[in-house]
Amino acid sequence: MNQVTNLPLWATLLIAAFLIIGAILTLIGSFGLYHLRSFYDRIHTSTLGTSWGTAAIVIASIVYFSITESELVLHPFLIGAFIIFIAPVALILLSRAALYRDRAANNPEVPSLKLPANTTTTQSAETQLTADSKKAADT
Amino acid sequence: MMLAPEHLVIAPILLPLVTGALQLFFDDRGRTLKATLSILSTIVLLIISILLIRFTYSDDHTSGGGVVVYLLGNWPPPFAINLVLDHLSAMMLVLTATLALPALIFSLGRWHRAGAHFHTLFQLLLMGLNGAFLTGDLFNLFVFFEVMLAASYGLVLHGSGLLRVKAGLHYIAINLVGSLLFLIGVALIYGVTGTLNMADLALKIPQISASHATLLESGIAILSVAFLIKAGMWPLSFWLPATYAAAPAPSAAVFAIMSKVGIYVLLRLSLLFFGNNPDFSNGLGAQILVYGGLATISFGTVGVLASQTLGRFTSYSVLISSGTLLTSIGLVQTEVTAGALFYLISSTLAISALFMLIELMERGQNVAASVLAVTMEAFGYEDEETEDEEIVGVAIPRTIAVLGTCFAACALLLIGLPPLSGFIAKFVILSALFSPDLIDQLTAPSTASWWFMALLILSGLATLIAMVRSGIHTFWAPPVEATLPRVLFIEILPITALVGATLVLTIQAGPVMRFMEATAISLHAPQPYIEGVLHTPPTTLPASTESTE
Amino acid sequence: MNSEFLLLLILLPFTGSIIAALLPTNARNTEAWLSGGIMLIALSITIYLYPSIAEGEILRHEIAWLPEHDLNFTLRMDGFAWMFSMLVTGIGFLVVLYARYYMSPEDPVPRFFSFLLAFAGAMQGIVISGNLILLAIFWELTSIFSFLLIGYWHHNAAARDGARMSFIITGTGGLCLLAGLILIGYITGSYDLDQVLASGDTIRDHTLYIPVLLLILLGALTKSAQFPFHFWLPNAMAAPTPVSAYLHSATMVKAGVFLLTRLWPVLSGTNEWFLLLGFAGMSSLLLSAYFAIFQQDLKGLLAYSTISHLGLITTLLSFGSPLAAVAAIFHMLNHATFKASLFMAAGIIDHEAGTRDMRKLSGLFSYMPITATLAMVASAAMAGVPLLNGFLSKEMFFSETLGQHSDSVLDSILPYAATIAGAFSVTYSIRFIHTVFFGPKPTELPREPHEPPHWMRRPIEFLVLACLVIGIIPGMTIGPYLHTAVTSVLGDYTPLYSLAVWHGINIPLIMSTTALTGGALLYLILKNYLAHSEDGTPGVRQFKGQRFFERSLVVLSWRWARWMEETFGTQRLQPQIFLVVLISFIMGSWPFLATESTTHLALTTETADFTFAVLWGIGIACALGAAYQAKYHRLAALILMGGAGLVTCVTFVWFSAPDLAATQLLVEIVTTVLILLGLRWLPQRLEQIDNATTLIAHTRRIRDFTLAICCGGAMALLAYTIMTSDKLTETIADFFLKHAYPEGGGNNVVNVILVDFRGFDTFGEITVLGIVALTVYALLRRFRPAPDSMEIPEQQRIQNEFDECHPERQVGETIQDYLMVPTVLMQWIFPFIILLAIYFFLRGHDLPGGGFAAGIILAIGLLLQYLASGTRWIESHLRILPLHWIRLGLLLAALTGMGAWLFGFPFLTSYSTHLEIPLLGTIPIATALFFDLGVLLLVVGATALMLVALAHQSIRSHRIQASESAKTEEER
Amino acid sequence: MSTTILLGAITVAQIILVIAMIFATIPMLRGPHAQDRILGLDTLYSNAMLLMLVFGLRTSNVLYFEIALIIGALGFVSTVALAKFLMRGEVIE
Amino acid sequence: MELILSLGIGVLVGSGIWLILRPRTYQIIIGLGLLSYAVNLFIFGVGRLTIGQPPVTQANTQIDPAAYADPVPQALILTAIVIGFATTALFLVVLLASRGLTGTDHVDGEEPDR
Amino acid sequence: MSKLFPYPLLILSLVITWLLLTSFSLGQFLLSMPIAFVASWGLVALKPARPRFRRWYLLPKLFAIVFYDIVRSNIAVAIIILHGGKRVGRSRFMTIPLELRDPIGLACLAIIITSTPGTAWIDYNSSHNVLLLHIFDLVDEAGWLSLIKNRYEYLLREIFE
Repeated sequence: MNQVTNLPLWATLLIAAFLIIGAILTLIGSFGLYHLRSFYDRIHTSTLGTSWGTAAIVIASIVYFSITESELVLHPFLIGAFIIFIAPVALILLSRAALYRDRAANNPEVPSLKLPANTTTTQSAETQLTADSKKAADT
Repeated sequence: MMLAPEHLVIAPILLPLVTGALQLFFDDRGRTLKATLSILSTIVLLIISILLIRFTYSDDHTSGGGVVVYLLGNWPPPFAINLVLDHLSAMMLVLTATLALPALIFSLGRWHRAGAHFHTLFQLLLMGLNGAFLTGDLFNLFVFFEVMLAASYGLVLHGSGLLRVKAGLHYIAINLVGSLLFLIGVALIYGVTGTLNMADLALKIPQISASHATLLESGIAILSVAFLIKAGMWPLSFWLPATYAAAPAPSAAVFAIMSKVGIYVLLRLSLLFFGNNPDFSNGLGAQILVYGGLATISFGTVGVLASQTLGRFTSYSVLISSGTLLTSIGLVQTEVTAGALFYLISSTLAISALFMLIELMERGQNVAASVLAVTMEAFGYEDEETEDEEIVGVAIPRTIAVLGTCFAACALLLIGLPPLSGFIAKFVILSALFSPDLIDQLTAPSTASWWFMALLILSGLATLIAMVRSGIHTFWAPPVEATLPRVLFIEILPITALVGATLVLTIQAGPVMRFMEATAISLHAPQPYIEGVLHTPPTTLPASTESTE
Repeated sequence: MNSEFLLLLILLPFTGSIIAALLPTNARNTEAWLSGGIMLIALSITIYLYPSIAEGEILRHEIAWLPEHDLNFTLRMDGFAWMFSMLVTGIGFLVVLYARYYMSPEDPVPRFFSFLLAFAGAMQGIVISGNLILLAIFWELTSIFSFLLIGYWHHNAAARDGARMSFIITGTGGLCLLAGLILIGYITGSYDLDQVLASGDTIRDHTLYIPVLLLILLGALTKSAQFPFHFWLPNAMAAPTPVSAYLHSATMVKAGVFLLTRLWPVLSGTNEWFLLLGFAGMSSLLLSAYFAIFQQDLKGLLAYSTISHLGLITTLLSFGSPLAAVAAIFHMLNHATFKASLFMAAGIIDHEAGTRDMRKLSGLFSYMPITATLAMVASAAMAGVPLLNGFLSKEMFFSETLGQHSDSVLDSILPYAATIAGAFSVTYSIRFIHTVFFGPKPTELPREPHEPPHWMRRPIEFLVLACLVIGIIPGMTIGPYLHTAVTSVLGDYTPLYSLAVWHGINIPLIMSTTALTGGALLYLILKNYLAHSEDGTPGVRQFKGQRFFERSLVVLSWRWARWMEETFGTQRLQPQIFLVVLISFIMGSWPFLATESTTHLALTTETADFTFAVLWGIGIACALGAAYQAKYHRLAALILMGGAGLVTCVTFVWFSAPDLAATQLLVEIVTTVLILLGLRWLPQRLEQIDNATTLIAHTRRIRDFTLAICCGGAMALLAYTIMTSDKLTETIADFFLKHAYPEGGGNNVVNVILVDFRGFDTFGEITVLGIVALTVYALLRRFRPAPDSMEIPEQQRIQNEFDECHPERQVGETIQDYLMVPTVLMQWIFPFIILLAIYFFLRGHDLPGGGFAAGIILAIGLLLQYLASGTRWIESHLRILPLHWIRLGLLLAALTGMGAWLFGFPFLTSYSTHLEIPLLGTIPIATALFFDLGVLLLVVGATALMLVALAHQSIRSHRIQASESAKTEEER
Repeated sequence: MSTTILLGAITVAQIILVIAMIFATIPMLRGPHAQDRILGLDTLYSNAMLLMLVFGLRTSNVLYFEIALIIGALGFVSTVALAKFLMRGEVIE
Repeated sequence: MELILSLGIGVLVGSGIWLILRPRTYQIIIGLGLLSYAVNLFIFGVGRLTIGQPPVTQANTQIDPAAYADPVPQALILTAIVIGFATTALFLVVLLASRGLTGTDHVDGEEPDR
Repeated sequence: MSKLFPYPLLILSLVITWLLLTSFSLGQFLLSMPIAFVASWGLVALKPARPRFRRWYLLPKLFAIVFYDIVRSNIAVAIIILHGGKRVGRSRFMTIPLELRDPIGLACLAIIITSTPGTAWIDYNSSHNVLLLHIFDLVDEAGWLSLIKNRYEYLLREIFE
């Protein structure tokens, strides 16, 4: 099971540090997910893992494999790049959907739609139509 | 191409596949072309199957005594997959092609227009069936089961409609569970033997260590549940009547052989794995087959009587046929097996013909009427037309006459009345059960044999009652003109062809039975099969062959 | 030489039958000529064969059919068979002649004559078959053709019912007979008649004698319409009269007694034989004679009288004495002659007067004196009046009843019963004659009766003449022939008997006289009652055999069957799955329970890794959560299933299966999207509404829960046992590992297995995928959503309304805003996903990846675009033809495999090499790569086809909805 | 020495990550809303990806990266589909 | 390790079987999904568990089969996964069709009598 | 040329990606060209708007800023969570009017905002060009406004418009 080969100490420390940092950031993020009450707060926490959590571990593996394979292994970098570019897509879509649902459920936490123009109709259609939509909550 | 005839072994799998794939190149407007392609391919398939059955007759092809082995990928056995052609598989191939061609021709009447990709699905079903019959590898068998099942799902649902979808849902659900069981079984067997090749398994199973033996038994037990579901053993068979009855006629006609695939595998594997084990015939496995089979016959009998529509009736006949075969397998006697094989062919042909026939019959009348016919009788509404004292017969239109004759033929086949092969089949099984040779051994026929005989006769009786009931209501109940269905020649032709095939089977009963007996003997003594598979060398490069000579 | 004529005897009628069936409908004369000719030829052949038969020779003709099972086409004719053969052909000829005039010109006679000839052939077959199984075959054939003949006028409900009943009863009997004959074969070791006849003692002493006897009697008694199976015969009278005259006097019903006589040497002589047969025969004799008196239908009377006379024969056979057997054989002959003529006479009356109801008929003598005279002679024969043939055999019967047969009640009442039955037969005979021909002129006849065409009368004349001649000078006429028949049955036991008319005054004569006077007196008493009474026997009129039969058939074959089907079967899915699971559970765990050796469950915790344990804690939680949520929170269940899948995937990585992990993950993504696509069409499920918990539902849940736990536990145990059991030293995997690179040309053994070693599996697997895609496509083309999910989803409605409320916004802008940024990103990711797919594809042979993974990646890339931009937009920009991919993939895979043929190798033999390409270095090239490309193409096509077909439903249903709402507005 | 440190760090990182996964699972199970569950799944995916990266370090095997890569590049697809389902009631319009 | 995995398989099987015995088509499809995970893991377990030894060989080296995980079950699972995916998709579509035609998502196509 | 390779930058990044995936060798480079070309088809077929990089030299600056901000907010958010997240009323929504209209620019902004813990892109209203954000720790609304407007939007507008 122990296939970890010998490395120079500095590298070991560097790798270990990055690993632990990444893991801890991820843990904090996930803990927040569990701990925080509001969905919109949770969104922020999950980003911890996908930003620096990932970055730290990716760096750790780059360093590790670059030394063990004795060539620059940038392979894991791609993972980071993908995550950076892609994580927003999911989050943006999800948070907007959550916003819609909260509005539909008349959740006071979220801002109702305020549009600068025609304030007369801002008796928001989304909130207006919520009476019958409650059942759609949480499919 | 020095190995050209050898490659014929894989043709029953590849030919339908290529045909099916080619048909995808034409859209619905090219239906005529698709149909032509299908027919041609199926005819070629039939010819190839017949050639293959001749292969197994002549022994000069291989050393294995009529066993032809095809090493896929040219890897030495038993590591990779190989196809094995022996008496039994060749016979099943011929049967498949024999059923497929009429069903296909029948479908040209109208069914192939009922939905998309009928021909492709049909060809791929053939591929699945042929593959399941030919393969010599347990996991590959799973794959071909799935090919066959997937295509059958498509064909059951062909034409859509409430009834089909409802039945199809159950069918798929049960078979998905069955597939999972199959996988568990195969995994266990691989886990304790380290091989998947059937012939190799036959060698490895007797040598298995004691700690692994229970696991192996468990694996085989779970595996056989999967096959029993397909074979339709009671109480795993409730999906079958609904599905077969709901399937479009040409699909149902080919499905007649699908339940036989389960039977085929049980027959092949039980004898291959335990054929050399004298305790097998008294073992639990054989007992389950015997009594399960008897229960299946009984249930089929009950169902045959209770059916309101001919479709369900025919589907229950499938169960009777399955039950008969299961019991015969479970009895583990060469003679009975031979009889059962004859019965298999005869009943499959009859059921297939009947599935197509009832579609034509029900086309003339609305289905509600035939349901009513039975219920009317049940609730004692007498026909109030006894005033009809005119002593002049009614001329029967030719269509009705032909349909009626075919129906009568199917009835005779299923009931087991002479002169058609259904009678011979039942007689052969019974006479093997009560073989005069047994007297010398001073062994009385077993209880199971008595039950088997009683149930065979009872099931025939039930079929008789049910078929006479519906036959009379369809063909004799007045007025004939009103129920005259529109039937095309190409729809009657396949039915008559199948009935004709049973006639041939009857007249040629002697030679056919000799083939069946040879098959049964080779099944019960699988040594040539095993050696044939394991000792087939891979093909070497033509150049290097020369150098070695 | 002569033996080949036997074959002709069988073949002629059947050939004739086929020819007759093919003749045109109106060819009445041709048909008659054909049938008559055939009967005549057969008759001549039979006559021609007599000399050799008379010498005691037994003609045999054998054609091998199924020699292994001792079933051969053996024909055998001895004296008894010859006698019956004469009956079959002779009376057959007369019936054809009669039928020519009887059948109306409008009748479709080809069918009639065809069936009649076929029946004659089958009957002939019974008579001369020399193999028991062959006999059974012809036996059933007679049942079949008699069914068709009785049902000839099938527009008539009575004919249908009668035909059905006779078929069901005789068919059943036939099946029993077959079983009995097979048992005889089992006992004697042969089905050959000669051999069987030679082993009478073996059979009688065998333990299986009783079952054999019962089965054979069932066959014979049903066929001969003996009590308690007699009731089908009166109902069979719905048949045309020629049929009745042939089948129900001379042939079909005689088959039963024929068989009993045939097997008499081997079966008779035991107490069981006497009791069973004697009871059946006596009851038939007595009861049917009594019933016959009260019939109002001419043919009904004759039918019951037939049963009664056959009962007489059966009783005679039951005695087991050779003399009785002689009498039986003699009576068979006599009955055939007078009964056939009587049936024909009844047919003439029916034909001419238009009715067979004896209440309407009377005084016909003046209209048809010749027919009346003939009928009178025939019925006198039936009544047993001296100087007619009936008297002779009846006299023999009476004398036989006096003998001692066995020590039983039956034995002692026999003579009395016989006398009473004789009296009854006199009564109904007188009634037949008196009612029909004498008395006042008829008033309510449908037409004016007169003599029939004289050729129609000829058969009767001939038969009546026979009655007279035999009755007056039996010894000179029938004597030698009867003797031939009798000796062939009895052989050495042939007794001395005399066929004289006058034996002096003895007890039988007294019995005869008593019967004659008693019968006449009885008629006088009953005459007035009978003239107006209802049809049927008083007292048991309500109790109709037919009704009873129908009722019991309905109850047995319908009510009970339905009940059993419902009890032992089910149409619902849940019990089916329950049974499947339960049975697999039992079968799978049985070996463990059956063996004593408890599997070692050494709980080794030391290797348990904390991380892994926690991981599976998560997996278990997800699985349980999914199970819990699947009913009311579908989305939650789906998400949780994703969680379980992820854990599975990590497990694969953990235990060195990167390929599996990748595939599992990709498949899971696609599955999730697929299910989501489907979720839209499922109905709302609300916890509060259908959370009804009845007691049954509760029990069922507990039951299911128990089974689930049991199975889970069993699987866990099974898994643990096999994972911890000793690793095998030698598996096929070793070969794969060793040869993957040197011969398969790839380092990733899993992939080499998939595309090379076991490429055939993959081949099948992609076929499955293709098939499923096609099916999905075909099914969805016809898809119609349920009404309540047809509308556009609520979310879209709300969002669109919001857009409508705001003049500065256009409808659909919300979704545009929503998707704007993601769309940009997803579009730009697309090329990278393609790149990734290519990467995974190319490296598959050496490293984890391969065609399947690449295909799914590509499909996911496409899916993303659909997600981002919507179906319509994408399909206007990107024309993907999934079907094209599927067919190309299938063909490419197949062609790659077939490529090996060119080099003389089997299908799928791969070739791999390492190409030296300048600058690029060595590149491994394997033909398997092309195969894998086929896989890729198919996977992309199939996955895309399924996803797209499902996605299209939204558009379609909107369209359907739009068109429907437009329609409703138009209607307004 | 360095091996021990590294191994220790890897083990610790694995344990931490798997605990993070637990925290991600709880919202999946608990909800209360669908969006919370989806977010939990998304987080679980990225945590699992990191776990695999670390696992790659532990076994010193590059092969496992591809799995991480697939999760990284395509794992979001289910989240996207689920989110769109919430927002629009159907996944592909 | 083996114990944990077996427990996991057991729970997956239990949940799956519970679900496929339920009356709603959706429950069945989720149940089948869970069951196929379980079966795949089971097949996997049959090859015995090995850590860090993926069956990817090094070119041109002497190969010791014991140093690699058993590749056969892996290949079998890959096939099984694909087939499982295909049939699940089909089942899904059929259940949708059934739902569309019958109006209910009950497995028998009709609501049971209450 | 531009018809065949409408997105040169894409090709370039595809090639780089390929090399990262495999190895930096001449052979792989040669191989990567056709592969990148094939892959870029996917985008070509979709015909998205071509990005116009007007001042691409500002990109590194943007990267640096974002990198720095991510690190900073990572720490900030982590601390808040570890403190138990008790900041009543400090996690709020805020609207930001935008001037940036280029989709790709907006996408970049979205990436930046979302990747940074503490800020989340919730909604964008195209008819008013208003952005709805959710800020985890909103103490100084004006500060956040200027952060987004001046730090990111300004740079992005410089680059893309």
